[in-house]
Amino acid sequence: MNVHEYQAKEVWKSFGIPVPPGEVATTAAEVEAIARKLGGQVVVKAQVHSGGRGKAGGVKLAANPAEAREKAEKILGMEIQGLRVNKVLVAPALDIAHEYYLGIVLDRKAQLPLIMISREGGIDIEEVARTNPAALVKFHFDPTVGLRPFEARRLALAIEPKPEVAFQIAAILQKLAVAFCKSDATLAEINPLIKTPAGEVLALDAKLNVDDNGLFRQKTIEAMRDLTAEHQEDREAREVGLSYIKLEGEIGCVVNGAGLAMATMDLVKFFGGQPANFLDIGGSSDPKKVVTAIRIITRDPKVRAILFNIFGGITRCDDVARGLIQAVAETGVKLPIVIRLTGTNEAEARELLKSQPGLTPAESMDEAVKKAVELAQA
Amino acid sequence: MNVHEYQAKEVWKSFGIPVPPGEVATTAAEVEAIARKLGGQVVVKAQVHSGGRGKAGGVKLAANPAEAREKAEKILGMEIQGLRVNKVLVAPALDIAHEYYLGIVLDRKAQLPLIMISREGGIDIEEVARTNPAALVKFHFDPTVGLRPFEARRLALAIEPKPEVAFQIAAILQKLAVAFCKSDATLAEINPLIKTPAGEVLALDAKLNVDDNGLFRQKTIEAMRDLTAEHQEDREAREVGLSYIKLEGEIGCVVNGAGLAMATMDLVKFFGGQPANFLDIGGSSDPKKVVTAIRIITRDPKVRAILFNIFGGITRCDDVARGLIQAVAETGVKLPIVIRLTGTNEAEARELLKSQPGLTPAESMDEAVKKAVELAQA
Amino acid sequence: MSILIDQKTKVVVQGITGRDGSFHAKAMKAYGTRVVAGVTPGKGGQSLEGIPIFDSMSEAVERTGADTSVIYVPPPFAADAILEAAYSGIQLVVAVTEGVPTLDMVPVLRELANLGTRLIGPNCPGLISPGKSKVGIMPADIHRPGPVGVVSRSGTLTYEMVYQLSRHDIGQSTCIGIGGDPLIGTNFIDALDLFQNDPETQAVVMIGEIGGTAEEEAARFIRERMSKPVVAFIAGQTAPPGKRMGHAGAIISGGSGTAAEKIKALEEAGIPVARIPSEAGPLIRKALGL
Amino acid sequence: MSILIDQKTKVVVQGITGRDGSFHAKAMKAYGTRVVAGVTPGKGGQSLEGIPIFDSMSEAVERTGADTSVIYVPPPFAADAILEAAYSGIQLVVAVTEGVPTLDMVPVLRELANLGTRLIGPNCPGLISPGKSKVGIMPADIHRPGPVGVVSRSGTLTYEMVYQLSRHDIGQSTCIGIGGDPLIGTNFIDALDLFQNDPETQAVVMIGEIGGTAEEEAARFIRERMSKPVVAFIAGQTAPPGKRMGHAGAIISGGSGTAAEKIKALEEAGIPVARIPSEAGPLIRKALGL
Repeated sequence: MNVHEYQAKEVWKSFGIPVPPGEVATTAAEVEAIARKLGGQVVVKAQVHSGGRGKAGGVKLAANPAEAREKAEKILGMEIQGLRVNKVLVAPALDIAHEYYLGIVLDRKAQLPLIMISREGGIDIEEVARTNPAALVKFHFDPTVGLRPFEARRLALAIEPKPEVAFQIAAILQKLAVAFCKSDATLAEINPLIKTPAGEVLALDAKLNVDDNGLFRQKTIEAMRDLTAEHQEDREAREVGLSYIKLEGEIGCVVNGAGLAMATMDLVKFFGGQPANFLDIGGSSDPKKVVTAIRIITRDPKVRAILFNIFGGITRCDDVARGLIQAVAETGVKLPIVIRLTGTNEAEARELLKSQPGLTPAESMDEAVKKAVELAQA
Repeated sequence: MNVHEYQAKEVWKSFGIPVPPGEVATTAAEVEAIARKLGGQVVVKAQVHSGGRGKAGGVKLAANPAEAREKAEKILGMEIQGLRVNKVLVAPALDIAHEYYLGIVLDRKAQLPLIMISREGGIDIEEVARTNPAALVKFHFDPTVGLRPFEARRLALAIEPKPEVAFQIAAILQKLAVAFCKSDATLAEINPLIKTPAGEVLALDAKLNVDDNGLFRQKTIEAMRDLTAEHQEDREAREVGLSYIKLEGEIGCVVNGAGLAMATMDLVKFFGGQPANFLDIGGSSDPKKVVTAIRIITRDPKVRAILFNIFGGITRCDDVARGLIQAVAETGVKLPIVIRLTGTNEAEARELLKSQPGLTPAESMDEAVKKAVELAQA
Repeated sequence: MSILIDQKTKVVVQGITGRDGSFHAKAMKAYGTRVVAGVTPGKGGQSLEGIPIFDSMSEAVERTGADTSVIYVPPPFAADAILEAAYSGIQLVVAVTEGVPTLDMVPVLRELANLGTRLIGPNCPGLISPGKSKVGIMPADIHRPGPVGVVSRSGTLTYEMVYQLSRHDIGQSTCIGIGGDPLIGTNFIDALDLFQNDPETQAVVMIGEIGGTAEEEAARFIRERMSKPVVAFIAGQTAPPGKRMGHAGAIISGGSGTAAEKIKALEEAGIPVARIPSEAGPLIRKALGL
Repeated sequence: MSILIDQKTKVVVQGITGRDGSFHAKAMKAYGTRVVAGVTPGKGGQSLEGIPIFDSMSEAVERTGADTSVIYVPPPFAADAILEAAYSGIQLVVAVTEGVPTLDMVPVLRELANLGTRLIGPNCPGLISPGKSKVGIMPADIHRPGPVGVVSRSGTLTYEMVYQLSRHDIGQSTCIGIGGDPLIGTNFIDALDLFQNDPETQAVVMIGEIGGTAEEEAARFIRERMSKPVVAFIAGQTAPPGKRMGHAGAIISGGSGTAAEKIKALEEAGIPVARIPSEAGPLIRKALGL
């Protein structure tokens, strides 16, 4: 799960990481009022779950409250990578003496969190990693013991020679490590971490991705979920426990299991079609999932055919068949449906679907995909 | 540092360990009011830093508020092991179906906290350890990872076969382990932990000793210090950083270092005297410590002579000499003083003390102790 | 022979009284797996179709001599269940549970390494040595005994691949689903190494997917250390970058971990890669010289 | 020869700019100890009487080749300083700091064991190999080079015992104060083992005190494993039970750890126990056959 910059900054604050003041707004009038309260130059920042906000024109400087309002009018409602901007963060424009990068990600190979910090911040850190790898300092830490003070100091001194500044960075890095672990994060990033001309260090930005598997114990973060920042389909899918990702093709896919779902998409393309989506109904066979899946897929006007590829294991084929019958009845879907069901309770499923009109059965995955491509192109 | 039972129960509560209701009182009238509020039978328990409260008559059952008042009048003001009872805890008298023992201490040898639990609680656990060692279940845990749920369950099942009761004990044991670590405890004990006839488990008693070295980060516990529960000398000594323990002899000892202080006491006894105290002025040589030491020692009417045994290392002999001169001036002490100073700045100290009347110098520890014993018996 | 489990393997089911645990305990027993015990704290003394249930793993292991456990407990309790199994002396722990918090696995994996306990998963279908023993949730009837080892990050895609093999009369020595989570106990290389050292296994099918660099590392291992032929398949060629594809593990992070890169690494190591699942059977037949 | 430190030992002083650190850095240097570096975070680039100061231990070790550190940092930071020394490659860490929270030492001791780093202390006077090197806070001039090893839980009592030895013309190979805290890095047995294996050491004086069972364990070790004579002294014969005598370690808990028990265990192991400090010199002379 992603949270917005302003929400991640609340998390930073709760762990003692210094952040600049600032308030979030949903209208230009609110932005003007906040800018007046803050005084001086402000920055208006789009709050949207997407990178590249700056390049897309979603971050603007304003010299006064009136200009802040003007800029906010442009940013609010704009689309960045397909996502509408509904909120902006208004914060004082700070003088910056230097920009650093602090980040923590999970390293699958080392099976530990990996700290990455750099003296070069405020820019794309992957660019730094490519062009100047020596500028990126890396360190694994053990969440059970945390990042130790001496380790944090040593890391900070590697990117900032002045001790009085480095030890501020060290303290922030230790807190960021705690925040990462206590928030079940998969990514915690401050880019840039800035030094002001007065030598004060603070987090000008905040990025926090949280492990969905940890959300059951992250009530505060779970409550930050911004339903307006999600596509409707994403929300519906999440609510019934589907994994769904919209794509640009014409064949709607309903599959059980992420690997099989991806392999099905690949096979659609192999046989000359384009998948309209990734969709994994998961391990249980609640008919509601199938109904929701059909509803989401049929909402996409590009879809010309629907392909079921179910390999029953935990999932029982007859449950999927029942869901399909119910979905057809409820949604009145008229699209051609190709259905391949194998595995647990396969025979019962066939029996159920025998009398259902408009279905094209298939024996194998190859056959099913080929038929779906044909039907979509008919 | 010790805290009272009612304070330790507050600590338990803050870590989620269930404790019975109850309130603390300093007068019999308050006790009556609390007993009325609680209703039914109550127990009135002396709050004093000493074991064996029950045997000493410091814990009494009362059938009604009037009887609670009566019992409180007897307990408040009584002395248990030389300590006056100023406070009592008033709590409902609960029906008890079973009494268990839970304790955690630091095991020096294993260098880990040691959990000790027993199905036999409510009695002296050292007695259980002697007479029925099999009834005592022991387990070391690592504070970095804490006591794991499966470990807690296994331990609890070893003293209680019924899972629904054992898992309550397991949860309490896990919380007690957290409380031990987060409180810098050296001992955390629930004796008895009780099961009510309804099958509910809760901590009927609470004992918590905290590592003095950890108090700088235990502000809540430090604030629980009960100055009225300490002897005046103990408080004065603690405030200037002396280690002081009153004994029954006639020779007051002022020594630097705990080992040397004990060896000095032993030598006093070896040469036929009795030490009046253990006193370690510690490593620094603040003259105020020496002044306080003399003040505390001369308050004891049994003292007939004072013995200084200082081996200068970090402690500088001239500083001790200055403190001694100041102490004599301020307290007007008339007792004979034997002084042995060796080590850092010894010559300067001799020079300073040359003109001080009433001092008996000694070259060695043996000589100093012998002279002190002679003077005390003169 | 087979790897990790066979007809002598004695299995304890952790979370045996839950919906999945009881269903699969029965299914495993029906397949012939020696399910000797179940554990659900608080349900000790009960039994499930003759399988005795205990309150703790230590009791279950002491009483039955179980050497392998399979875990169906809910995600918040899975890490503790894995450690309970390891500290009770279990040699092989199979964690089926999906949704275990990633950071819970960090200390678990380190402790298991210290204890010398092997973990499969979490978030995996388990493993099966056809005709001998099944420890997991896969549909048993698609499997045939034979000479091909199968190792995979996926669940149902593994079934599909096994189905393709069995259709081509290619039986399996052991099929392992290692799980799709970012942090897992047994990786491709561990499984490949076991297959390389198993006399019965003559070839291996490896099924990867986008995300991470496990397949690239496996490619290097196969080239440098394996004499047996390996055929690979990689799912997610059409996956757009940066999207989460159901498995926490299937994230393409910053240009690395794409299917194209993985296929390139495998082919450069001389490993045939099936373009589509139905190509795997013929490729394996060829590798086996059939 | 001597144990643990000699004229080649290169010492870094952690907390060198503090009151105690700077005083004792100078004193050690004056004694002839090779004090090659100091560390105080934030004071890197400065120097103290020619001793260069660094911001971190890793920098100090890399630049000077120090192999031993002595710690004077305040108690809240002592555990971190010990680990910093260990992870920077230091072989011997001497923690003088008094007042380190006991539970801070639990993970430190385990990690040091994993790293193979030896710790003396905390809450100890350090150690001295007379005429060669002093790493600690003891008054140097009471020591004489010679054949007797000294190991003690106390500070000033050790000075008194050394003073008694030197008065009897008995020099010392190395004197170690292991510290009086409940959890310490090097115990009596560790030190006795080192003395047993040191060719220069011909006899050992062991100075114990009430609390714990370290002396009893040492008695068993001496009987079973040592060929060299040992003379002991135990402080606290007049201490009342249950009272804290200055050291956190000196608590008599429930009837065990009394001076009488310790003396009994030592005498039963054939170890002469000095009744008073001034008896130690004659007993050692006798043990050495002088």
